[in-house]
Amino acid sequence: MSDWQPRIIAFLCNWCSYAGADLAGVSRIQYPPTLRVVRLPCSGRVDPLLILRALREGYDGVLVSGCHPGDCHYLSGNYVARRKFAVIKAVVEHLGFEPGRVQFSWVSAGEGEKFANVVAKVTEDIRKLGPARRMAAAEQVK
Amino acid sequence: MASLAEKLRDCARGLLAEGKADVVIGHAAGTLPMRSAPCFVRSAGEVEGLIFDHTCGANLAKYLVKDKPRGKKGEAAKPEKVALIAKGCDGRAAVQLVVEGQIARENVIIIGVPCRGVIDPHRLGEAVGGREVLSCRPEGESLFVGGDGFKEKVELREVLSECCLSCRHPVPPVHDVLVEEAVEAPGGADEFAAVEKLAAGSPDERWAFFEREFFKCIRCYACRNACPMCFCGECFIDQNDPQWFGKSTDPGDTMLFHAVRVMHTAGRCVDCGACVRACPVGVDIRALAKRAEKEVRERFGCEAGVSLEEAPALAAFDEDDPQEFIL
Amino acid sequence: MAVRKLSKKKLKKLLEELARDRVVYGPVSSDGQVSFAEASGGELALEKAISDRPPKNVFFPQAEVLLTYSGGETKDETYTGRPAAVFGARPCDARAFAVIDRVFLGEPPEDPCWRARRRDSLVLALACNRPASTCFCHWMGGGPFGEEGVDVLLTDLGSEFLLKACTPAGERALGASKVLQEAGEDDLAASEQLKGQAEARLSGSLDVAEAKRALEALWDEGLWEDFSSRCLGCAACAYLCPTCHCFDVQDEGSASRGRRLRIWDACMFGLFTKEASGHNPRTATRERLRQRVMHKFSYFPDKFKAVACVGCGRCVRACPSNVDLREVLRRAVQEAVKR
Amino acid sequence: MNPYMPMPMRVKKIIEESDDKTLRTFELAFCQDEDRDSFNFLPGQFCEVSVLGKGESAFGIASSPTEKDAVRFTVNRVGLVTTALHYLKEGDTVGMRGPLGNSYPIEKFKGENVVIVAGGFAFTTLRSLAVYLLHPEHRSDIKGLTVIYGARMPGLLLYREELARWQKRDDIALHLTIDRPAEGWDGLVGFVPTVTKEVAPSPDAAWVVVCGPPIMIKFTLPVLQEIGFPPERIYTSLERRMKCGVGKCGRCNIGSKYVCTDGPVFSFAELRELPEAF
Repeated sequence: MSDWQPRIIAFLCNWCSYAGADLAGVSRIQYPPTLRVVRLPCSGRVDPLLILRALREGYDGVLVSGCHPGDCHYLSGNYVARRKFAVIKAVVEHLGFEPGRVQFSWVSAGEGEKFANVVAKVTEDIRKLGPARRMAAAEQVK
Repeated sequence: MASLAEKLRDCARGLLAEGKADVVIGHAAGTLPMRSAPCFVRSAGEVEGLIFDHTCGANLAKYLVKDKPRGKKGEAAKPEKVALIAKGCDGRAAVQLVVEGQIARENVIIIGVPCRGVIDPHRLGEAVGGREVLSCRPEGESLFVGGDGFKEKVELREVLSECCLSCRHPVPPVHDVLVEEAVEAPGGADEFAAVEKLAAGSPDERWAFFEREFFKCIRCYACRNACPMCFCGECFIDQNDPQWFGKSTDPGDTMLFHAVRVMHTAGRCVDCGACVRACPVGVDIRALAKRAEKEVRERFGCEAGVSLEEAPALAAFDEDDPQEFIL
Repeated sequence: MAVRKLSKKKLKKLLEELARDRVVYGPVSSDGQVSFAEASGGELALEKAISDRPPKNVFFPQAEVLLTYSGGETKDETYTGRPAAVFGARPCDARAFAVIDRVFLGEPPEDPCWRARRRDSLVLALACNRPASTCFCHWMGGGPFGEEGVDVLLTDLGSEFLLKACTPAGERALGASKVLQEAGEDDLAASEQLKGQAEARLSGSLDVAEAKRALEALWDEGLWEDFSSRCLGCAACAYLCPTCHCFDVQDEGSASRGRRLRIWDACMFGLFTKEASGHNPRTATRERLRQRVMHKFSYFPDKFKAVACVGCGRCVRACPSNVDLREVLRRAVQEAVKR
Repeated sequence: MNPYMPMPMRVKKIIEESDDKTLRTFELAFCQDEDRDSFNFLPGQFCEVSVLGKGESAFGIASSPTEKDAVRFTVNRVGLVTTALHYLKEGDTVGMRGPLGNSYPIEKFKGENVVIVAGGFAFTTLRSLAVYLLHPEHRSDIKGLTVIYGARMPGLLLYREELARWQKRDDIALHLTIDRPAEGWDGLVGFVPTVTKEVAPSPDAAWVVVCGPPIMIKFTLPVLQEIGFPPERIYTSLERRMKCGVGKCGRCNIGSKYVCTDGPVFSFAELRELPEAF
């Protein structure tokens, strides 16, 4: 179990976090290979459906990342998103998904290092939680 | 002194007779004890059927957006002027629909009626041990319930919808007419007590609770269809490309259906409890919905349907919204 | 036909006997809801006038795997388990099995899934001594002691059940049991008396053939507008109906591995008839509610020679906006007479 | 035999039918010999074709029973399953159940004239019928064969090479039309109902089969009746959303008729008696 690596879906905004991930790559900063990246035009595009569908598919965790407040390419996308994130996190955790399964971050295009740190932290958090088991247990049609 | 029903009939009669409203949507006596039926009154002569009491649980604002009349191809239907007999939560839902651009303010007349709480048929059933209720008479804070071989007195608070017990808006905060002065809300209970109790438990305990609740779900979508805020032309759960979740009663799929519906109605839900009362199998949908409401209230200070000026909580933002959870 | 008696104390024994070569289902209470589930040792909720959910899931689960596929291989997943015994269903629900038999088994090809679960099944129905106020089985040609679709009819005599075989299968079941006693003339008389009392409790009357003609005559009338304007278009009525049998077929999985399910569906949903092109023959609640009622009282009788409603009253109780099917039928008859 | 179990079929050939690439014809070959040997159908019948993981949809069979090597379907890309079909490559496997439903009343056509009126991509099962009737074994069973077929523009006419061959034959009267004049088109121009009126096929000892979009049917029907075709000699094929295809799932009913088992082919005399048919 000790070398188990979680599978994490990452929804990254095109303008900042995706570029940040790119920078981390070209700068050859080491971070865990746990992410499956989905590029979105803006973190404001994140619908709870995307996150819950990822959990339904059995992913061990979800990371959503966008531009820092004030830096949104579309001016206010991430501000609106931030409110949504709070509700998503609250409801998902209330439903019984462990805190840490779904995480959010702001990473700018210049923060390659921060991106790597975020991935490392999220990966470690989810590693501690262990593999997703909620949905695996639920999948039972009579 | 005229009864509440008489006053609201007078009001409806006046609006119809003067041509201020094309239709009055209200409640009429139902065919079962403690059940009312939504009714659509189009002429002054028909107002006699209108009632308002503890049985009027449907949120009538739903009918402002259900089966929206469609005009001929290319032209909008002529909007009807609708007068809505609205308890607090019906009125709030109507306001929220205006705020969200679903209906025009000038096309709806909100007739406020003071609500003393509505009965939840599931709680009534529980209170009498699942026996069939054949008669029911409210008296003060009690309800005299009769059935096949039994007569019992139950406390009204025991059978009112849970949402009514913490109600803070017995009359619509925004209304055009107020049929009778506001009463004291039956509320008083801590509306988030149940949420906090669950939150105090472990994730595993919460999961077990919700799995058990949603396992009951038969996916008839009565909750969604009774909800005035569920007006999407195509619900995410009905989409097939992409198909977000499976359509079977697999608990994983049903739980996530309810979870997403709660998130989609977050900041818009007026906690009318119509979903809970509509559910034929007694799923405690509010147990999850209240968590979203709590977050919206505490974090953003927003409440749905209390003001025509306030944007929906999740369509607005403040640059200083707290973000302690974001890395 | 054989008639026997069973002491209520020995009910468990009878269920054990049945469980030897069958899966026994009975009304089980959970969270205040009575539905049909495997009755393995638990208490049966036989007191309730009618279960909250019908027993149709025994032969027609809400979701059922038709086939699975993996790496190019497709596997038929039709039920191959033991036959079922349904204990404690009410006569209306038993009659509903016979209704669904007509469509699933009556016309070729047979529905293999219904056939597989229905094969060699045994229905032990419990007669209704005290029907609920919403029961209208007598309008539909049934009754609280009705025997259609029933293999063994049980009557609650107080401390004992009277068991009457209604089919050869029921006869065999009674013959095979070792916990039954002989029944006497007085037991039969007691049962007859209860039957009379039960029938007297049922209220109103309606000629279902007249209702059929009325509905057909009122195809385009305001009746539908009135009821559909408050109908929310959910499927509470259809999913709690013992005779509704429409289903959807859905694939779940990837291209290489997954399953094909059949899942209950309901004509009250807008999507039910919506074609991929966007065209929908039934665009509004009005047409869909009409379809549901007409299917039960006109189309089904025309095609399968039976009314597709057994008068259990579940839809009446479950409807969130009080669209009362009895009211629809009564109004139709009244309005047709007026014309 | 489980009617819900599909037969495996191999995609033998994919033919692009229309210029806008929304219509493709799929030639499916049986993977199992016993399936091929037991597959007998008549023009007008349909099959449920499935892409595992996506679902099943009903398609009228576009090939003729006289074309033994494969079963053909022409698919318009509109929804989930049809899109999945359009993504298929030659050599891929799909599932097929059928043949289902009834067929055009070929027995009745014996010794009489047959008129086929088609609009848009509803031509598929009518192509099956035409090819069947033109086959040397059957051509002498009937007298005249007239085909009136219209599409919005030339690029949307199905089976164009075949149509070109038919135009050279003298045992079929083919009238092709498009809605509006187009460059390089020297054939008829006009909507199907109008062209039908101009062609005015004789109703004497004749049967007409008409398929197309609802609006076309609506306007063609009065034209045919005006020409003198009685409703019981006018046939059409209906479409409804279907799932099981065998009269169980309750989805495709029109009144007490199920389109999947009582149809899809109905005469207008039958449809007149049904509510909601159009």
